Amino acid sequence: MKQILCFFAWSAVVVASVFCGVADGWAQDGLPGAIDTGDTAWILVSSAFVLCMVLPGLALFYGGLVRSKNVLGTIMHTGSILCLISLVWVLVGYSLAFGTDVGGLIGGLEFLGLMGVGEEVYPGTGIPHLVFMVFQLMFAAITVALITGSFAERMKFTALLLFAVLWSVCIYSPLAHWVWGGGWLGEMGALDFAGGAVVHISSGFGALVCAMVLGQRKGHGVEPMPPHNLPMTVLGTGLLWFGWFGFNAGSALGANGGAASAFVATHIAACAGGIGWMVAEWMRSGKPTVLGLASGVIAGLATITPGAGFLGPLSALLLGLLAGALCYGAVVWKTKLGYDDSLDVVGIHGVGGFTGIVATGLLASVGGQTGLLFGNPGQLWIQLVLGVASIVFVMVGTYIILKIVDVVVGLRVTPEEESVGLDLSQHNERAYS
Amino acid sequence: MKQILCFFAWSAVVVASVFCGVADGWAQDGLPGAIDTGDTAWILVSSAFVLCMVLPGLALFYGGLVRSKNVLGTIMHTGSILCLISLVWVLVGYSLAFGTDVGGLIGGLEFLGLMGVGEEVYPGTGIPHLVFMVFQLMFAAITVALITGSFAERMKFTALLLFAVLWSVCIYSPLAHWVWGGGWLGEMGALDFAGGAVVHISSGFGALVCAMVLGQRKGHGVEPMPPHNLPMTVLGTGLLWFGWFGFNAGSALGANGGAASAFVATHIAACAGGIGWMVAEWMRSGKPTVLGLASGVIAGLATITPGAGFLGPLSALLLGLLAGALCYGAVVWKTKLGYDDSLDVVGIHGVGGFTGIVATGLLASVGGQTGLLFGNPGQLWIQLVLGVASIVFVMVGTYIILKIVDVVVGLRVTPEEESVGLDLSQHNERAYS
Amino acid sequence: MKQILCFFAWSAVVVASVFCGVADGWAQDGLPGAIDTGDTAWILVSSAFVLCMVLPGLALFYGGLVRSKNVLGTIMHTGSILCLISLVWVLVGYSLAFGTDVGGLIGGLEFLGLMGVGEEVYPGTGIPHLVFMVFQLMFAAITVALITGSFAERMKFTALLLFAVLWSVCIYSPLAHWVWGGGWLGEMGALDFAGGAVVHISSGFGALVCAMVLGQRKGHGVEPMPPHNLPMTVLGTGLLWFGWFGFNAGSALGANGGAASAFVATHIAACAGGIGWMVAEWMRSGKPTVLGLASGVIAGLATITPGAGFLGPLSALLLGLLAGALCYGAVVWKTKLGYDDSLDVVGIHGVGGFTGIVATGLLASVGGQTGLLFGNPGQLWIQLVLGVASIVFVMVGTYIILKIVDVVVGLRVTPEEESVGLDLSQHNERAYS
Amino acid sequence: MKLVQTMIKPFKLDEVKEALVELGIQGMTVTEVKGFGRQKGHKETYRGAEYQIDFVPKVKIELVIPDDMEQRVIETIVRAARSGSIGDGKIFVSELKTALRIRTGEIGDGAL
Amino acid sequence: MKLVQTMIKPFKLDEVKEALVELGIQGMTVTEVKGFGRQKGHKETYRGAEYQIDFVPKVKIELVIPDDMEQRVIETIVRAARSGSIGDGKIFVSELKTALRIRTGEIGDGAL
Amino acid sequence: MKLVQTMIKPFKLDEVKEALVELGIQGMTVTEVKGFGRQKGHKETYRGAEYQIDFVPKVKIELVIPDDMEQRVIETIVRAARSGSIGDGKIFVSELKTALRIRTGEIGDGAL
Ligand SMILES: Nc1ncnc2c1ncn2[C@@H]1O[C@H](COP(=O)(O)OP(=O)(O)O)[C@@H](O)[C@H]1O
Ligand SMILES: Nc1ncnc2c1ncn2[C@@H]1O[C@H](COP(=O)(O)OP(=O)(O)O)[C@@H](O)[C@H]1O
Ligand SMILES: Nc1ncnc2c1ncn2[C@@H]1O[C@H](COP(=O)(O)OP(=O)(O)O)[C@@H](O)[C@H]1O
Repeated sequence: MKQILCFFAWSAVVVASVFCGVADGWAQDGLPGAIDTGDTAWILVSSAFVLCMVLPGLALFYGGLVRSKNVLGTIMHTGSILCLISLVWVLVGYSLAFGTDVGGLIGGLEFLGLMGVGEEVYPGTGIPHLVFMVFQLMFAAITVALITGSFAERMKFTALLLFAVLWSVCIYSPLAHWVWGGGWLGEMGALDFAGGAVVHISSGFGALVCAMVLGQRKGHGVEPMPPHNLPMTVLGTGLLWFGWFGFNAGSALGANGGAASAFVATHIAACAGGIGWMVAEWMRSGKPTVLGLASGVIAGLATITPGAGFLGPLSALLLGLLAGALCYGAVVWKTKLGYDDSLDVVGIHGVGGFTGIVATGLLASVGGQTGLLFGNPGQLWIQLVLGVASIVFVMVGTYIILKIVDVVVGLRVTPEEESVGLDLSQHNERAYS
Repeated sequence: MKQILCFFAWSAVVVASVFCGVADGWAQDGLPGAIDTGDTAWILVSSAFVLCMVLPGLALFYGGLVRSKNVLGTIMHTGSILCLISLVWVLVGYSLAFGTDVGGLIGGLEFLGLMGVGEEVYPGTGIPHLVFMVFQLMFAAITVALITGSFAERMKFTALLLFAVLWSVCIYSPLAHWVWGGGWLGEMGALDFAGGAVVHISSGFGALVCAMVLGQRKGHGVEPMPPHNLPMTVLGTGLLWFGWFGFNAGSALGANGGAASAFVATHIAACAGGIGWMVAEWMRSGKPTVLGLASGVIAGLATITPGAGFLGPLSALLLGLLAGALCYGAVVWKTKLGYDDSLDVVGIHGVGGFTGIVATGLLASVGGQTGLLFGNPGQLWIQLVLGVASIVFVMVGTYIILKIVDVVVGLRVTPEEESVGLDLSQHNERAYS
Repeated sequence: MKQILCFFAWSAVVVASVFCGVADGWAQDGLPGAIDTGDTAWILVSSAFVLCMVLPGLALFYGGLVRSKNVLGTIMHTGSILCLISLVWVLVGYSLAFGTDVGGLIGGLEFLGLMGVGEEVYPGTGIPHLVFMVFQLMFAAITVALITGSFAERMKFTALLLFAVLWSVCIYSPLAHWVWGGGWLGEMGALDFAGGAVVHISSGFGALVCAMVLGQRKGHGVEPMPPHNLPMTVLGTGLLWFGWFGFNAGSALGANGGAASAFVATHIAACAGGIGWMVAEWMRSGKPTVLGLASGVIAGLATITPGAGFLGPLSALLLGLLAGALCYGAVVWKTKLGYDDSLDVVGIHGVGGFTGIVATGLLASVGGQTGLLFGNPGQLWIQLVLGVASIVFVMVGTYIILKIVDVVVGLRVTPEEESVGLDLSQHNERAYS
Repeated sequence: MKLVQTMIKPFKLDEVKEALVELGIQGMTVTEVKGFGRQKGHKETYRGAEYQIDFVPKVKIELVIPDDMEQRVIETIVRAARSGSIGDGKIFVSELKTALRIRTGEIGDGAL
Repeated sequence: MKLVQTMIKPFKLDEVKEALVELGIQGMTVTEVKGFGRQKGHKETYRGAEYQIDFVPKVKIELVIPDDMEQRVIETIVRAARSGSIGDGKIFVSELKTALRIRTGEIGDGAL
Repeated sequence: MKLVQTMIKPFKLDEVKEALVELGIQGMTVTEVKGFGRQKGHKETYRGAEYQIDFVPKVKIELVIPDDMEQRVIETIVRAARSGSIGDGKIFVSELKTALRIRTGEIGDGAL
C-alpha cells in the first residue's frame, strides 16, 4: 500500500516538474484582446457555482441520506473525487475531451497538462480558454461524484479512488468528446445543452452497473435505514439548486439571452419537479414529504439539463412535472427489482437524464433548435441515438472498469468493516462527538 | 383530498399544454441587441443569490429555531412555497404585477404564462426581459416564505399551500404592482429600492395577522421552547446575508454605481444591526448572544432594504444600529402582548421594514433621491403613505384570506398532531435518526 | 461594564451623526463614466463570496472543530468580528490602509468614514471606488477572524472584541498599506497577489503569539478533544473553497485573463493540497481522513494565495501538493512543541502563507512577473524580506496588544467558565436542544 | 431506601419534576429512552419505502428515596404524569442497599 | 417480578425485540449507552493526534417481567443476541418490588 | 453480586474509568443523563426570553461487581470522582440476582 502511494505521489511530482517549465511558459502567449468581461464574469461565477454543487452541495446531500456511521465516508467519496479528478482533468482529461478531434472518437494530446491553454479567448466565445477549461473541469468532477450514491456505505476507499480515475479517463472524457468536443454524436447534431447524456445518463447508468456489481448492503430490505440527517440533505439540495444555475445557464458560455432562457427553464423545471414528485407521493402514500420535494427538485433539474437552452418556460414546466412523477415512480419501482442503488442515482439521474434527452427532441423551440413538436422530427431520432449510445457505452465501460478494480484492490469493505461503518473503518474518524 | 390533488395536477398540465405551443414560440422574437453582458451577469447572479436566501437560507434559519420535532415541517413550508409560488408567478403573478398598468391598481394579463417575455432587453435596463422576470420571481417566493415564521409548529400543510397561493396572487402581486409595476404608489414617488414595503412590511404585518388568527402554540409561555439547533440558524443567517447582496444590490438592475452603493449600504447596515442588537441585549440582560447577533444582522438587512440605493454609508451605519436596538425592543415587548409570533417575523421584518421606509424619507441622499434631512420634506410624507397603505392593505387582505382558508381546509393541526410534531404528523418523516 | 458599553454605543452614534451629513453628500460626485459592468459584476460577486467565506464559511469550519459546549462561542468570535471590524474599516481602517501614503508606512486620513469614496471609478480599474473598498473590507474582516482559531474555547468575549479592534487598526491596516496601499514593501516590488503575507502570515503568526500568551486549554493533551461535528467543518471547507475564488480571482480586480489564471491556479492548488495532505497522512498513520483532506484543501488555498495571479497551473499543482504535506507535517510537529494552537492556524495559515510568499519568488511566471526559476533571482530575496518583515511586525505587535488587553479586561475566562463551556458561560445559550 | 424508576411521556417531565420538588424530593436523574409498549409507534416514509417504527420517545426518571416516602412519591408521579391516554408509562420500585454522596461521603438517607 | 437488564450490540436490537414479542413480552425500554468491556474500542485520528476510544456503542434493554418468565426471557435474549464474537454483552437480573401502570393504576404483574 | 450505579460529572468519566480499571474491573456501562439536585442549573436566553434550566448534564456508570469488591469499588469511585464542589454526584448500590455473559453463557461472577 505505502509503496503504491509513494509511487503515485512521486510520479506526480516528477511528471509535473517536467511539464512545469514548458507548459507554464507556453500558456502565456494568448492575446486577451476580445475577452468580454461580462461573459467572463458569468462563467467564472458559474464555475464557482458548480464547485459549490459538488462540495458542499452533493457531499451533504448524500451525507444526510446515509446512516450516521457512514456520513464521513460518504462525504469523503465526493471530496476525494473532486480533488483527484480535477488534477486528472488538468493533466490528461481535458485534452482527451477537448483536444483536436481524432476520428470522431477522442481528443488529441495537445492540451496535456494544460499546455497551450491560456488567457486567450476560447474560439466562439468571449471568455479565456482557461475559464472554459475550468468550467468543464467542474462537470468532470461532479459526474464521477454523482455515481458514488449507488454504492454508498460499502465501497472500499482505495477501490473508489482507482475506479474514479479510470472511469473519468476512459468513460467521461470520451463521452464528453463525442457530444461536446467535436466527436461523432455532436457532429450528428445531437443536442445536450448542459449534460443530460454526458453527466446524468452517464452517472445514472454507471450507477446501475455499480449497484448490481457491488451487491446489496448488509441488512438491505430487512433493517430500516432511514436518512440520518434530513436537514443536511435539504441544505445539499439548496446548494445543488443554486449551483445548477451555473451548470445550466453557464453552459451558454456567456451572459446572454441564451443564458437567461436556460436560467429560467432550469428554475421552472426544478420547481415543477418538486411539485410533481410531491403530488405523486401524496396521492400514492397519503403524505407529502420533505425528502420527496427535495428529490423532485433534483429530478426536475437533472431532466431539464439537456434541454435547458432549448426549451421554453412552459415546456420546462410540463417536463418538470413529468420528471418529478416519473422519477418517483422509478424509485418506488426499484424496490421491486431488488438491486440496492442506495441513494437512487439511477432513478433520479439515469431516468431523469434519459427523459430529458428525449424531451429535448420533442420540445426544443429556443436557441435556434427545434424538436418534433415544433416541426423537426429528425431531432427526436438523433436524441434517441444519443441516449442509447451513451447508455450502452457507459454500462459496458463501467462493468469492465469495476472488474479490473475488483481484481486489483477489491471493491467492497469486509462485512465487519461495513457494520462498524466506513467512518471508523476507512478513516478512523467519527462525524459527531 | 386525493381528488383535489388530482384535479390540481391535471388542470396544471392541461393549461400548460395549451399555452405551451403559443407562448414558447412567441417568446423568441426579442432582439438581444442591446443586452449588456456585465449587467446580465450581475442580475443572473443576483437571482441565484436570492434563491440561496430562500433555500437553503431561510429554510435553515427558521428550521434551527424550532423544536426538533418540527424542523422538517418548517423547512417544508419554505420549500413548498418556493416551488409553488414560482409556478404561480410564471403562470399569473408576474403579469398581475408587471403587466401594463390598469388604473394604477393591477397589471394586465399580457404576460400570463410568460407569453411575450423573452430574451429581448427589458426597457430601461441592459438585461433580458426573462432575467428581470426571474429576479422578481425570487422576491415573490421569499416574501410568502418569510410569513411562515409566525405560524411555525402548528399550521396544517394543506392550509399552508392554499394560503400561499391566495396570498401571493391577491396581496403580493397587487402590492408589487402598486410600488414597482407602474401602480399608484410608485407614481406618487414612493421610494422602495428593494422591498421594504413590498417584501418586509407585507410579510411582517401579514405575519402579525397570522399569529393572531392562528393563536398560540400549545405550551407557549409555559414550557421552554429553545431553538433546537442554533448553528443551523447561524448558517441560515450567513446565507441570507450573502444572498441579500443580490436582493439589494441586484435591485439596481445592473452592475453599476448604484449597485455598488446599495451593496455597501447593505453590508454596513447588516453589521451595524448585529452590533446594535448585541449591545442592547448585553445592556438589558447581561450577556450578548449569538442568536441576538444573528437577529440583529437580519434586522439591519430588512431595515436597509428600502433605502439601500438611496442612503450613504454613514446613514446606513446609523440606521443599522437603530434597527438592531429597535427590533430587539420589539421582540422583547412582544412577550408582553401575548400573541405568539413564533419566529419573530413581526418584530424583525414588520418593524424593520416600516422603519426603513420612514428612514428612507429622512435620509435619502444618493441615487438622485433626497429625504427630509437633505432638503426634501415631501418625501417623508410619501413614505408614510407608502408604509401605512401597505400595512392596512396587507392586514385586511391577510385576514380575509385566512378566514377563507380556515373554512375550506382548516388552519391548524389537531392538538395531538401538534404535540407529536409536524414532521411525523404531516410528513411521516423524522429529521434525525 | 454597562457604562463602557453605553459609552461606546453613544460615541459611535455621535461620531457617525457628525460625519453623516458631510461624508454622505460628498461621496456622490464621482463620475460613473468608465465603469466596466463586467468587471464590476465580478468584484461585487467576489466581495459577496468573501463574505460567504467568513460567515457561514469560517464560522462553521471552526465551529465544527471545537467541543459542542463551545460551538456558539466559536461562531460568535467570527460573527462579532465580521460586524465590528467592518464598521472599524469603514470608519478608520480603509483610510489607514489605502489613504494617500505617508512615508511608506501608513495611509492618510482622507477616507475616514468613507469621505470621498463613491461611485467613481477606482484608478487603474473598471470598478467603482466603493466596490474596491468593500472588497478590501472583507479581507480585513476575515484576517482577524482567522486568528480566533488559535485561542478557541478559552478567550473572554470582551477581550476578543477589544483585541480585534486594536489588532485590525494597529496591525492589519498598516500591513495592508505596506504591501498594497503604496507602502514600502509594495514599492520594493514585493508580490502578494491576494494576501499571503497580509492575510495568512499575519493571521498565522498572530495566532502563534496568541496561543503562547493565552496558554493551553484545560485538559489539553490529557483529555481527547475530538471535533464535535465534522460535517459542519466540511460544509465550512466547501464554502471557504467556493469563496476563495472571489478572494483570489477577485484580486485581479476585473473579469479578465488575470482573473482566469488566478481562478485556475486556486482550484488546482486546493485540490493538490487536499491530495498532498491525504497522502502524507495515509503514509504516516495508515488511514486517510476527511479532516485531513479538508485541512489540506485549506492549506493549498492559503499557500497559493500570494501567487495565485503569478503561477501557472502546473506550478500551482506542485505547490499545492507540497503545501498539503508540509502543513500536515507542521500540525503533527506542533504536538511536540506543546503550545495549544487549538485549530491549527499557525500550521495551516502561518506555514502556508510563508511558503506561498517564498514560492512566488521562485515560481512566478504569469501576469508579467517572474521568479528565480524563470530567471529573476532578485524576486526571491524581496519575497523573503516581505515574509520576514511581516512575521516580525505581526508577532511583536500582537504581543503588545495582548498585554494591553490582558491589563484592561483580562484575556481568559475562569477555569469554571472554561469547563462549563463558552456557550453557557459567555452567552447563556446552548447550541443544541 | 427505594429506587423508583418511571418511564413517562417527555412533555410531562416538567410537571412531574415540579410535583416531586413540592413533595420535598431533592434529587433525580433523567434519561432519554425509547419505549416499546401498547402505545403503537408510527410510520415513516423515505423515497417510497415505508418503515414501521415501534419505539416511542420516553423519558425515564430515576429517584432514590427513603422508604417512608414510597407511597407519596408514587401517588405524586401518577397524578402528574397521567394524561389518561395509552402510553402514559410505568412505575417500577426496587430495594436499594446503599446510597452515598460523593462530595461529603454521607451514607444512607442523609445522602439523598 | 424481575427486572432484566441487557446490554447488546445495537444492530441486534430489532432481532431481540422480535424474539421477545413472540414470547409474549408487551413492553420494554431501550437506552443508547456506551459499553466498556473486553471488546476493545477503536482509534480515532484528528489532524495527526491519535485518541484511543475505549467505549463502544451498545444498546441497553430494560424489561420488567413476571417471575415465572425469567428463564424463558433469558434464553430468548441469549439466542437472539448472540453473534459469537466478543462484545455480545451481558444480562443482569434483579428483584423488583412493585410495578404500576400510570394510566390505570394497576399494580403487579397486571401492570406489565 | 452488586449493581453499583453512580452519577458523576462528565469530565470525571475518564479518571473514574482509569481508577476502576486499575482496581481490576473489566466492564461497565455508561449513559449520558441529566441530573437534578442541589447543584443549580443555568439560565438560557433566546431573543429576550429567559429560561431556567434545572437539569445538569451528568454521566451515569453502571457496574456489576462481585460482592467482595463493593467496598473497594465505592472507595475508588469516591476518590476519583470527588472535586469537592457541589454536584459531584451519588453512588447507589443494590443487590443483583444473576449475571450472564451472552457470548459464552457463563453465569455469576465469572460472567463479569
Ligand atoms: N414490561 C416493561 N418493562 C420495561 N418497560 C416497560 C414495560 N412495559 C412498558 N414499559 C415502558 O412504559 C412505556 C409505556 O407503556 P405502554 O404499554 O406504551 O403504555 P401504558 O403504560 O399506558 O399501557 C413504554 O413505552 C416503555 O418505555
Ligand atoms: N461488569 C459489568 N457491569 C456493567 N456492564 C458490563 C459489565 N461487563 C460488561 N458490561 C457491558 O456489556 C458489554 C459487553 O461486554 P464485553 O466484555 O465487551 O463483551 P463480552 O460480554 O462478549 O465479554 C459492555 O460493552 C458493557 O456495556
Ligand atoms: N435522590 C436522587 N435520586 C436519583 N439521583 C439523584 C438523587 N440525588 C441526586 N441525584 C443525582 O446526583 C447528581 C448530583 O447531585 P447534587 O445534589 O446536584 O450534588 P451533590 O451530590 O454534590 O449533593 C444529580 O445531578 C442527580 O443526577
